[in-house]
Amino acid sequence: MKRTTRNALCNLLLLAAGAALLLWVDRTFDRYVVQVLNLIAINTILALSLNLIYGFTGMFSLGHAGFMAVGAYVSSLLILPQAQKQTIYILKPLIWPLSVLQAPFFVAVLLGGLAAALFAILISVPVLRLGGDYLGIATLGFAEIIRVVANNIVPITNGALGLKGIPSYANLWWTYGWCALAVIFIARLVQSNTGNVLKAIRDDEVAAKAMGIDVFKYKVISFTVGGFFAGIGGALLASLLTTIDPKMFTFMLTFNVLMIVVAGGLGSITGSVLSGAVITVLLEWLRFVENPVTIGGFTIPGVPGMRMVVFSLALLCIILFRREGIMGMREWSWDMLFRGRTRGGEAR
Amino acid sequence: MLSVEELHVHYGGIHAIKGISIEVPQGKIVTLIGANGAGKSSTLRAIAGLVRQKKGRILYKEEDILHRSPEHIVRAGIAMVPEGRRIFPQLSVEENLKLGAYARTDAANIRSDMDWVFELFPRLRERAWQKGGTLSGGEQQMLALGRALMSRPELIMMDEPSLGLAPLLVREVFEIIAAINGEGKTVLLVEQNAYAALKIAQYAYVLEVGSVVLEGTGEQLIADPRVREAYLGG
Amino acid sequence: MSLAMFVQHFFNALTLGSLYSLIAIGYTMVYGILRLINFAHGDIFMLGAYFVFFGTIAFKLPWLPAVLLAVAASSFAGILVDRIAYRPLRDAPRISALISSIGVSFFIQNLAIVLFTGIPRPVQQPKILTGIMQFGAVRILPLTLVVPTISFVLVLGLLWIVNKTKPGLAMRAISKDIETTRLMGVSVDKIIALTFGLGSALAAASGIMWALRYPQVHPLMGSFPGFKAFIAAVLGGIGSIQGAMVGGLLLGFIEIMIVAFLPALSGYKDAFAFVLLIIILLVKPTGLMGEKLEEKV
Amino acid sequence: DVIRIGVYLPLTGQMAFGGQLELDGVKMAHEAVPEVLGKKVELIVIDNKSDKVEAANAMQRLIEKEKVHAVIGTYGSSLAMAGGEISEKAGIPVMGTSCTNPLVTQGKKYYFRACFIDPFQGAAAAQYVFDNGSKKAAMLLDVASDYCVGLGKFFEDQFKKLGGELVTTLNYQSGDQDFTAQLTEIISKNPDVLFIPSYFAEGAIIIKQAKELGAKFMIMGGDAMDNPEMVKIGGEAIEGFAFTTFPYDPSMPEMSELQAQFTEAWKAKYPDKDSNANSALGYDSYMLVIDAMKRAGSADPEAVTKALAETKDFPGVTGSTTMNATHDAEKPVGIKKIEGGKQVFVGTVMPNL
Amino acid sequence: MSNGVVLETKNLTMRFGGLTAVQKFSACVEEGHIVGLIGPNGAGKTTCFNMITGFYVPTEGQVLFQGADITGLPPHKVCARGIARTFQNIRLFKNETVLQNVMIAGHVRQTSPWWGKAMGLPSAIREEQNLREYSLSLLDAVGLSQLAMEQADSLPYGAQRRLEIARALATNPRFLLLDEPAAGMNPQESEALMAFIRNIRDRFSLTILLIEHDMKVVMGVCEHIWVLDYGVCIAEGEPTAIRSNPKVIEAYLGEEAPVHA
Ligand SMILES: Nc1ncnc2c1ncn2[C@@H]1O[C@H](COP(=O)(O)OP(=O)(O)OP(=O)(O)O)[C@@H](O)[C@H]1O
Ligand SMILES: Nc1ncnc2c1ncn2[C@@H]1O[C@H](COP(=O)(O)OP(=O)(O)OP(=O)(O)O)[C@@H](O)[C@H]1O
Ligand SMILES: [Mg+2]
Ligand SMILES: [Mg+2]
Repeated sequence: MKRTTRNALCNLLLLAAGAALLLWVDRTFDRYVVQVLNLIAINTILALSLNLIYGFTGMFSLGHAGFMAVGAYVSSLLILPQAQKQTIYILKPLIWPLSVLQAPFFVAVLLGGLAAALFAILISVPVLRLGGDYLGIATLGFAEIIRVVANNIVPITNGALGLKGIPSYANLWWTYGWCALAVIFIARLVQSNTGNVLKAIRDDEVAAKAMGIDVFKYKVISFTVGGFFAGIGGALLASLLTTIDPKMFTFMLTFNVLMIVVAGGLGSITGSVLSGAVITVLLEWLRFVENPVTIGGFTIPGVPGMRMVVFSLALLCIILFRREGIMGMREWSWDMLFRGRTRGGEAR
Repeated sequence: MLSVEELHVHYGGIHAIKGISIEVPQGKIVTLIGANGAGKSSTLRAIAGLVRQKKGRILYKEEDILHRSPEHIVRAGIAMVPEGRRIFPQLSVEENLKLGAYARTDAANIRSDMDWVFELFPRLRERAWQKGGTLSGGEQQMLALGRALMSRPELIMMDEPSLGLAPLLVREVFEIIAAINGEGKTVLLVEQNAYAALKIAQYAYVLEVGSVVLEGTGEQLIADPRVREAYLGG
Repeated sequence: MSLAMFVQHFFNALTLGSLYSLIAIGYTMVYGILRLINFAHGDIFMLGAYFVFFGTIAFKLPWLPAVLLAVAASSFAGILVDRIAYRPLRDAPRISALISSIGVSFFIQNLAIVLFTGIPRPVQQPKILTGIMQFGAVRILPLTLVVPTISFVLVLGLLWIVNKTKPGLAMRAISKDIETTRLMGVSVDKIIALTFGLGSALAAASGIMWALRYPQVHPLMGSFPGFKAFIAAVLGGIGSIQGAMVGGLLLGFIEIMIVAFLPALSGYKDAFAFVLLIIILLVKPTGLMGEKLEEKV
Repeated sequence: DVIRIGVYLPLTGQMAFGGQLELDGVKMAHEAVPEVLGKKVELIVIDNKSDKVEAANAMQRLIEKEKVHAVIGTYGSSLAMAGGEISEKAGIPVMGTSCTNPLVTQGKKYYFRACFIDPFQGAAAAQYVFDNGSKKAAMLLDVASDYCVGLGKFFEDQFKKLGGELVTTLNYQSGDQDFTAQLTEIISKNPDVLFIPSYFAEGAIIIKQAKELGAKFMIMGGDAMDNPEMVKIGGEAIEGFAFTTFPYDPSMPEMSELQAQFTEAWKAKYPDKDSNANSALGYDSYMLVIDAMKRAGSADPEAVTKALAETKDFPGVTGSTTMNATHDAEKPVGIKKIEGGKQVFVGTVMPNL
Repeated sequence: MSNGVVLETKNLTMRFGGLTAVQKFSACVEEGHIVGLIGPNGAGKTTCFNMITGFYVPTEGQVLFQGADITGLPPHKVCARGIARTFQNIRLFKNETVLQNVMIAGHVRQTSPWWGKAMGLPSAIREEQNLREYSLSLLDAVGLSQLAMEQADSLPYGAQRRLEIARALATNPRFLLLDEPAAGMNPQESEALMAFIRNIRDRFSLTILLIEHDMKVVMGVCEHIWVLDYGVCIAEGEPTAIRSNPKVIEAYLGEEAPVHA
């Protein structure tokens, strides 16, 4: 069998197996497990989108929370029932077209992503001229501006009160559906020559220009695609949590995503997927350190806050002992499975 | 003065130096030649304490300096002119030279040594206040040499000092090396320009993929047909 | 706006701005040398303030010795952080050290919450720094004049250290090329430890001043001022000591004057700071006084 | 077997100071009544980190993993709303402690609270200052805090309704520590009262800066100012500051028997901490749940929910509680004032809505 | 070999602040020739390259390529016109394979949209397959096909130089600029390089302009040479004439013949 056919077949099988697994999980496990699984999918989408921007294209962007906010607000406003809109806007009523607009969940999420992408295009024109840390700070600035504006344009965002009672359409099917879409699209993109071009920009911008690459155009493309999926992630998160407000979208949120990306490996899709799961689960699992533990008759009382202490230590250990993250720049592939982990070959 | 015994260097999984032994006697010029990637720079870097994974012995004046830190090695009297010059572009020529003398405690003599360097390289004196980064390639090479001299080394190691220099300057650089040697300094020289290097060296080693394959005096090697064919262009 | 009001606003801005400056200088020191955005800076700031709190309240020390002790202890904490979390990553990609610093910041914050609880605590305020002085309708605190003076003196002192002393020369060299600096016989780790010691002492000093002006300490007190000061450092050109001073003052003045002249937009205050930041970066991509980064092709 | 009651509170993060106080109260109540219906009550405490995602997770975990019968919490209305969506779906009753935003229980079958709501509190504050002769008010609001803007709005509505004038409203953002620009502006407008519905840490600093700038007007705040540390932070500047709160304080001139008991018990348990309204509210929340279980005769969530909704004249430390149609405790608003460096309970107000 | 003018510079001048790096440099390069640009360090040679390829916008003067004015075009557009270059200090895409390096350069000739392959557009997939084959054939031409799947920065130095040239060729240029291609090579390697340069000129019908300090290479392959000193063109002509030009000897070559053999 030809290698490509075999891999395509394997991919299909994998998708089918994933779907079956979801069905089983959805039926068997409790809501808590499902919630964590949903978060994993969303975090993976977010990590992938940031990895595309930073890991593959080398643009240090700290504006993810901004994209997420745009996606979350746009999609939430489209799925909030009209009655709910009337009750929650207690400071000032929601302005007209928004107060009656409604869209199905899929369309709302898609529009959320598109709005974030549009925002990405708008800011990319001034910002992408900057390089290195300065780009990071400018994007961070834009994200903060979004947040401040969201706090202040009360007739649209409901200000600090945020949106409550967002219908919780986001279930495993939606989150993993979008997640699969993100993984497939971004993976195929970075494996195509377009991906090579993005990596070229990351490795050496000057040489890329000399090779006839319109660096700015490709930066905008990467930034926009990243922004789009960040918006999708934000939209899904809003529906999963059913409530959003501007305070959620601080730079801490961006750092959480950045952490996942770096822990997984900059420039590795596999890394982002793995670490999206590992970090999300780790954060949840570490709750046990805050509960009282009994070791051989002694009961150590639970200490609130201990979890984040342990988590930050774990993060430090990851970065100190595995500085390129879980995967480095490597990727998992079917060829690895079939051929063993031989270096080189056509997989690279 | 310096003797390297059975040196091995690894970079992660790559075994770059596979048991090299070389001898640098006091007051002599010793040169290492070899193709790209033969391990010449790695040898120098290992001596200077810049690589971590290494085995063997590096005896300098009876002391094993294999696991010493670079700053200790500099203080012990070994200076290095790194590959690609590596001058500090944002610092002025004078500051670059001062850094060269960083490890020294005899502040009084630094000034006079700087004058000595300026005498060796009059062009640097003209540009004492210019930023290192704005110098031309040749001037940068002079600065790198002068900087290494500022630590008053007994042994000075140079990694491809003639790389990228105009023919006129290449000759000048070799003249300076000879002059430095004339001042009593021992020189360990790595060069691509094998002919010029062998000409001024008293002793030479030929490296190939991490091992010494030939050694002898400069003249011997120039005359050696294998060297002529591989490194001197027939 | 009456003149008295304007003068009042001016002094308000001066106080806030010079506090930002003081924090920003510490940021810029470390960045200038390691190219590392040291997120733990704001947490050392917090530790400094807490040390004074414990010194004066728990150990009943007089204020001044408590402050000196706190600065020394924070300095030590900074050096420790460098030793544990940054030194092993010297030759790693820069992002690793950045993430490490975020980890350290989380760690210190949360440890502080575990140890000190999340409840804000009052701090002792020496009258000589916080007694109100009245000039006509304008009321200012001695602190308003003391902090900018301290910042200014510190800027001069640091500029002297960096530009005129031997360790300063080594610092500037490290910022460009660590390996070659080692080849010059510089004990790079000691110089970097010195930098962190200085930077952390600055952080602690600013934390203490901050706690005098806004008299409470709590485990998260460092994050917002730290964030603002970081922005200020970028405004001024990160890496540049005088730039940090200018950036801090500028940020303080923007924040106050926006509210003073456009009270209706007071909610957008932070957005203005960022808009200005972005505009400045677009015009001068390395901040007001930052050195040009140019890559020769 | 045991009855499991979950507690989700912000024990770390921005709101930790409030969550920790309430946890003290809940634990005290648990020690006082460790059993109900002949079964041991087990408390499962989860920190929601002052973060909405975490709050939802915490609630999810309490319900799914810990299989709790009922939940107590939380400080912070936005956290309560995030948790509330989960409990609503699972059908587990929740007793809110000090989440005063009206939206917390709105349209919810399973969410209750032991406190009054902000419209009520804001109106009470407006009533109080108006009755005390203030006709011109100014406000300083944290635009990034839902609690703050909400309470501010309700104050504004009632104050205007009473015939007062709002001379200016200025804003800041959570995390700000310097309010001199806003205060200078406000002082120039010469109001009779400044209303600051802030959290206590910021509030104390606002008051201090106002005094430094020479403010002469009265300053009024809300329940989030009620914290023993406030006086220590604010020092002399805070003299005369008044705020609305839950009707309990160790300094109350007349205490009910229950309140006296609670005060005593608290002194015994925490000799070096003052008892406070938030702890009292935590205490009451636990007692309300236990009471409902008793009346329902079971810990079944549906039955407890039903019993909770029927709560009437339940005597608590923060006054008697009756659940109204929207599951809010109808109780008077207490007013406290700082006098002589101490919090003094002035009395209660029932606003004319 | 036709003898039309491919590249012409008119009074090219570049100033950095007070420093004039290149002053009124005018040159005509005829099609199919291999020509050289030499001069002492800091004379402005690389700066000339940077102006021709769009990295620097000349302070004054014009660059004409195949008769069209390309002054001030951004680098990627210059490349699209058919001018490719290598760099003095090798600038490969380090984390990518040798093949990827070449394919990236071939991108400029791709016409399908950026999302084509990701979305499974058949035409895009076909085009990429073709590009891949073409890139492999290029690697074959420069003798690197064995190393196609190696990571670029793990290559030996000489191979990296050749890869840089292969990469430049993949942009399908008419005109190739080589900045010190023999730097860091030993005499034997530079010998091979000379043959290689002639070979690619014929095979891809190129015009080549090179900067080099290795006189053996310059004199060996160039048909015409310009000499810069302090930004000023002090001489031009045939190699033999240049070699004996007193100005060039004084500024650049020195009294004796070049140092090595
Ligand atoms: N930092 C490094 N990481 C991994 N491999 C390295 C590193 N530095 C050198 N190598 C490898 O070690 C071997 C020897 O390299 P070295 O730089 O010592 O060669 P060299 O003789 O100086 O060559 P050149 O003439 O190119 O300077 C080469 O195969 C090189 O790829
Ligand atoms: N971006 C720049 N900013 C300031 N000066 C520059 C810049 N680029 C080049 N220069 C200066 O212009 C002059 C010419 O530099 P160029 O790189 O063209 O020299 P070159 O002839 O290529 O020398 P070499 O043979 O050493 O490579 C030098 O003095 C250099 O410092
Ligand atoms: Mg080398
Ligand atoms: Mg050059």
